[in-house]
Amino acid sequence: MATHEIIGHWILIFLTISILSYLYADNPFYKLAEHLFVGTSIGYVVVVQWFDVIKPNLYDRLTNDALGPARIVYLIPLCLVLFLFAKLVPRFAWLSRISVAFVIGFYAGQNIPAYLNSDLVAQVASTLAAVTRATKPDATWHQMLGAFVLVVGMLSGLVYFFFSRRESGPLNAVARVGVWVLMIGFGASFGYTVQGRISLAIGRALEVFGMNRTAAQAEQLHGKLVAAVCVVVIFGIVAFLEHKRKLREAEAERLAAEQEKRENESR
Amino acid sequence: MLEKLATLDRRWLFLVMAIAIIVPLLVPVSLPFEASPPVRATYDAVEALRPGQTVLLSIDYDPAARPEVEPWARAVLRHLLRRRVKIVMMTLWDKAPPIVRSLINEIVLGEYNQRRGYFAPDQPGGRLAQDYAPYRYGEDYVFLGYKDGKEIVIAGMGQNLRQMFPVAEAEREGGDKIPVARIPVLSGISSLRDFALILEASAGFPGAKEYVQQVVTRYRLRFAAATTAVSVTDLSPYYPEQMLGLIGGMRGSAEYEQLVEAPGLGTSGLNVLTFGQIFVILAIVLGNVIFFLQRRLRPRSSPGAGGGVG
Amino acid sequence: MGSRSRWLVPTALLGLGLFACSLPSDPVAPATELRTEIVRKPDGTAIVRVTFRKSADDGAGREIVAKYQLMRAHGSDAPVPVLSAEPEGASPGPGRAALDDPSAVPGETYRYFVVAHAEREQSKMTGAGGPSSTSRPSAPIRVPDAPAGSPAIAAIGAPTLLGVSSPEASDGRALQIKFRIAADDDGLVVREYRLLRAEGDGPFRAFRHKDIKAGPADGERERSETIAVPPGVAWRFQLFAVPARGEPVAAATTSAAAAAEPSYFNFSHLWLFFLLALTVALTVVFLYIASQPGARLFIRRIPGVDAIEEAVGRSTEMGRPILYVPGIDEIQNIQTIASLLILGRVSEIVARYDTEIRVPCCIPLVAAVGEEMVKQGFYNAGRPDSHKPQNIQWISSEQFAFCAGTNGIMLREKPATNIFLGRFFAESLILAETGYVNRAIQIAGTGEITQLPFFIAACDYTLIGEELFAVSAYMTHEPRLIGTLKAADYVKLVVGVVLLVMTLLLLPATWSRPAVVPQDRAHAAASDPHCVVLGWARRELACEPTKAAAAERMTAYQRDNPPSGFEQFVMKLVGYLQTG
Amino acid sequence: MKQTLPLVITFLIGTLMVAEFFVPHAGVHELTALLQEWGLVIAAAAFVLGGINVVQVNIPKIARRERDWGYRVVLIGSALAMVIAGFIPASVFKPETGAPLFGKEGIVFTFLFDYVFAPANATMFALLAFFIASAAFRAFRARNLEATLMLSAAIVVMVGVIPVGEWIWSGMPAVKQWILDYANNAGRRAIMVGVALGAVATGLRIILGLERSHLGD
Repeated sequence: MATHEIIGHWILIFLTISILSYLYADNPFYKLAEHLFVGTSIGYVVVVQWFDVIKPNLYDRLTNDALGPARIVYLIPLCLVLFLFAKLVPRFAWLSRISVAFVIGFYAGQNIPAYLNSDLVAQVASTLAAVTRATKPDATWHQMLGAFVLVVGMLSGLVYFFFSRRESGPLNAVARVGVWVLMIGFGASFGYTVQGRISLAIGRALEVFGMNRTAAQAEQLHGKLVAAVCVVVIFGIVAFLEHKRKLREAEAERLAAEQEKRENESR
Repeated sequence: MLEKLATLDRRWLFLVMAIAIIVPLLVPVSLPFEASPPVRATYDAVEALRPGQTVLLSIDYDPAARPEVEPWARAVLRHLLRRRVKIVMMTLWDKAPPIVRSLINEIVLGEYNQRRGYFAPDQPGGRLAQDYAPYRYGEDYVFLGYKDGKEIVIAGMGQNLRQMFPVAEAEREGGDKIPVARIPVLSGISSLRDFALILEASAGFPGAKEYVQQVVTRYRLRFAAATTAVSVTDLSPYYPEQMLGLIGGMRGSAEYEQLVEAPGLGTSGLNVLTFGQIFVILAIVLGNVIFFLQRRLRPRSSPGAGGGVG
Repeated sequence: MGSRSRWLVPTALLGLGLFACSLPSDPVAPATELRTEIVRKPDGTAIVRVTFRKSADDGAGREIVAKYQLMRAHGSDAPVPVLSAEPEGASPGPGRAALDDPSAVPGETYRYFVVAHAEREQSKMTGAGGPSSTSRPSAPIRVPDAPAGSPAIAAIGAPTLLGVSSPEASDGRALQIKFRIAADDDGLVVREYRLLRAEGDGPFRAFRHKDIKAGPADGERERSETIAVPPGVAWRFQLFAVPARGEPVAAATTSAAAAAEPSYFNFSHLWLFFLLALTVALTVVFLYIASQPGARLFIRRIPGVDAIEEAVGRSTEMGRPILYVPGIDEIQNIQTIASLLILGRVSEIVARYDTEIRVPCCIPLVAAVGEEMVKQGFYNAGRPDSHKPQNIQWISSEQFAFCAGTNGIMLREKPATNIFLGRFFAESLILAETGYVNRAIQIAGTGEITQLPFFIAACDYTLIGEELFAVSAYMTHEPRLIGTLKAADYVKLVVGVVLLVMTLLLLPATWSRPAVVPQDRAHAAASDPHCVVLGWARRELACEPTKAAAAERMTAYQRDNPPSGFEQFVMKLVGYLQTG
Repeated sequence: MKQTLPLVITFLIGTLMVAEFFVPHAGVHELTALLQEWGLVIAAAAFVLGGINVVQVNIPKIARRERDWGYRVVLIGSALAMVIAGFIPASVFKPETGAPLFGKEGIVFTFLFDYVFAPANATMFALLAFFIASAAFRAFRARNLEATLMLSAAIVVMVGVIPVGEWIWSGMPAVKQWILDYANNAGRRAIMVGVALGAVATGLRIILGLERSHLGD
């Protein structure tokens, strides 16, 4: 492995532990890592956006002679972009509304049939499909129960969202059932999420220890050792700083209390 | 005592969690498990492919989601190579290209073409395709690269793939891009409809859900995806009507690894996962025990956050 | 300023027109220098190999050759190629290439042609596949006789071309060819079907089209295939059945000329169209009701929204800012748009209380629009001077970098109220936990179902799904906006009633039927390669793990108990809705 | 004019996009595809505004030596390093063998990405493993029926996912799957239908110009 890769891996370990130190308390290591992270991410997206979007879709097209006079059409997005920038100049700031109107109108329109199709019609159809499946001769009892729960749950859930329902009334009781169904769904969702989140932490541990590399590489990296050193140093310093901060706060509190006492006495 | 437990400093929980993850990782144990129907269905769909058919493998995750979906991406790539199908790779995530390149380098060029590891023919489990020949860039596989535009790209590919990807990444990093019209793998492929199967490793947006919404339903595509565990509940309404298979998180990846008999990071991670998950269950149980004890002592207190639905 | 808008539209149209006209239409240069040779395979059979120099345009100029196709003419004097000998091949690029014809019949004489199919990169306005060009023929070559004892090659029957028309919901670049497969086609004797096409009265030529597989489809011998063609020209077609080995057989008649006609409405979306029309109609009705003097439209309370004003008040008292996160998605997501609309209302309240609002954004365009919204909110509240543009901040468009930055704001500026509305992903819990530890009042809302449990766990109020979209209208109390909410409400009612009625009508069938052996059908259905394209009934049958027995059982059952008319209707509808 | 033009544009483009779904005619698709590209270009160009915003927010704070100004220097510095490394053409310093120093695929850019950005990103994400434990401990308490249902479903799914679940009772994964397929889907679909209608209502409000605060009322 190249030297820069090994050093890079150590930086990686340092940053990983620095961010994890946030679990203990906000501290200078975390702040450093946070700002480095935000900074590099900004740099990264700017470079990517230029090379992957603006350059091929606008710049290259406007400067590509092979396209001939057809290029003129790309002056329109250029105008829209310039309009957007006009917001920096108060006198022409209103021009940016044209670009905003274009973008919002475009996506608002596009979303309407897309959502209706996949989130409304297809979902109702899937529920009906489950019901038809449950009416088949070879349907199992859990499929039938499932279809029942599906229909009742979906209907009561819809009632929960029904904005025209009064606070008290029979519909409210149905809406309550709807909330139960939603809650079971959320619970299931949470239960599944736990797995995913823990996997992420495992992934970090694997990378820090060099366990996702070949044995030879892992040996060169000394991941476990470096990680242990980082943990001791970073958490040691953070604990020390926290301790000092607590002392300071206690002191400030004491002073404030004394002051208050003195004020009360003088009164 | 109870008061103290009820307002337990959450950092103790963090510490136990860290221990629950690190210790089983360093002292491995393994527990048996079975593949679930949606994972098996995906495996079967790949198994049913005929050599020479073309498959789209969309790698839509970033380094952060690697532990969850990458084990599957590796396993299915090996499986595809073994089936000797043509592979078209692409991504909708700007941070994925380095990942795809490393997948290609390690598995296609490193393992398959060199007949190493999983594909070593002289090993007992060696699983080389019957009509073995090295995979060639452009002819047997291609990486189209990254395209910005999220679900719009997906919708566009449903109509015209080539318009969305006029050029593909070159074989070597930094090389000139190749016009897709000159890539033999893509002959006969003009839109998503022309793929025998569409597979996706998806870690969020844009991902499997957008595929289903934009194109799968519309064009009745054969589509299966591996997603992060979080997205499973989001996607399970689509299985099996719209999606023919669904691999959920590290567990699903581990199951797939088991099916293709290539245990990797998914399998080893799953064991660790078990301990972490048991801890979370214990945390919930502990929280409730404290809650009930407290309520018995002081019936009207209500500790913790008020999770009201509004 | 008026003049600007006057030339904007004509310029756009002119631009589009020029764009369309400037596309090239010449075919590519043909392949040259065809040479043929006989190659003997180990089993003694002979194949013909044709080598040629690739098109001069290949790998150079604006035209790109996508494919080369080998064609052959029977005998030594046929002027035009009859049919492709083999599917297309040869990797594009300059140089020489070779194509094999393994189906050449022993003892016959052929002449070969190579067709170069163009594919343009920049083509936006033409259909799939550019114009192709055919090479000059090779010298005649005789295929050696087969070794003694080889099986004879059986002739196959001819297919029948039934008609050509534009398919349903066509984009104007496709024709549907209806045909009946050859009488003896069982999917093995015939390898595939191929088409030649002629422009108007011109000669028939090869063109690129997708493979038309042999054999009956879904048990039907009458089939149809949709083929992409360039628009604006009338085409005639000739259909061939290509045997596994031997001579292709043409259909007795060629088709009449037909041009691809675009459809102007996709009838498979008719239901959706009705639903949308219903929504629009209801919206109009409620807008009318709302416009009546003294109109009062009732909607239920949404506590999370009522809490916003209270929370702003509390922040003001504590002298700490309000944090508003409009989700992390791009502006194209409707949740982001909804959140930005709410941001306008919230900043109005903030301006009235004369406190400060911090808006970290993940997407620059969202930040740009968000700034407009806040500015407008302050303006509406009559305090345009209090607006500080730098409070609307773009952090980073990377999810977790944004999360880290926003976390930093929460940790160090300690806002007393956090409002998270819009589309959130995994960062939801990090944000909400940090806010919880800071003891801020937290109001969250998203349509992202996976994130809702975390918001519920860590926030004081959570708006679920549709409630998010109602906020902006709810906050204004403006009858017109409430009217649109009402319209959506009644569509919901219709959807619910439809679902309920359909289910109730399906129920009797369940009770009257005996249970048969259960199977893990979900798995079986998904594992069969054909399942996705078949209707539900076929799928269930075709995919049983123990296919033969289960299928037999089900066939027998269905023969004895045919589904009622209503059931059939529902099944059809479901299949249709799921795929439409 | 300043108000009407944006409204007209919103209406026309919005209607076109709705129509695009119902009209299969290729011309409509081409037009919308073109508009789509423009939308992407606008969104990308907004990154320039974003960059200006970052400078506007941070530089004055650094100049005034506000609290934590040093970290802001780090932020601006690392962003600049990344941008400069990415924009210098690869040809500027290209060794005989191996990757170039600069450019998007250069050593500097990939180093910063691989060893600073990527690990920080993944670790930030991994914090969730810890937060989820504290959220579970604190919020998943059987306070009322709703909360009890939520926590029971969560526990069943969690147990069903891990191999131990199968070991306790072989039917556990099936129960988990049933909850996911039916109980979970019922709520989910109700939300999805609601969201769809909310999206349609919001979309209509915008297209019809009822909601126009984004255009300056």
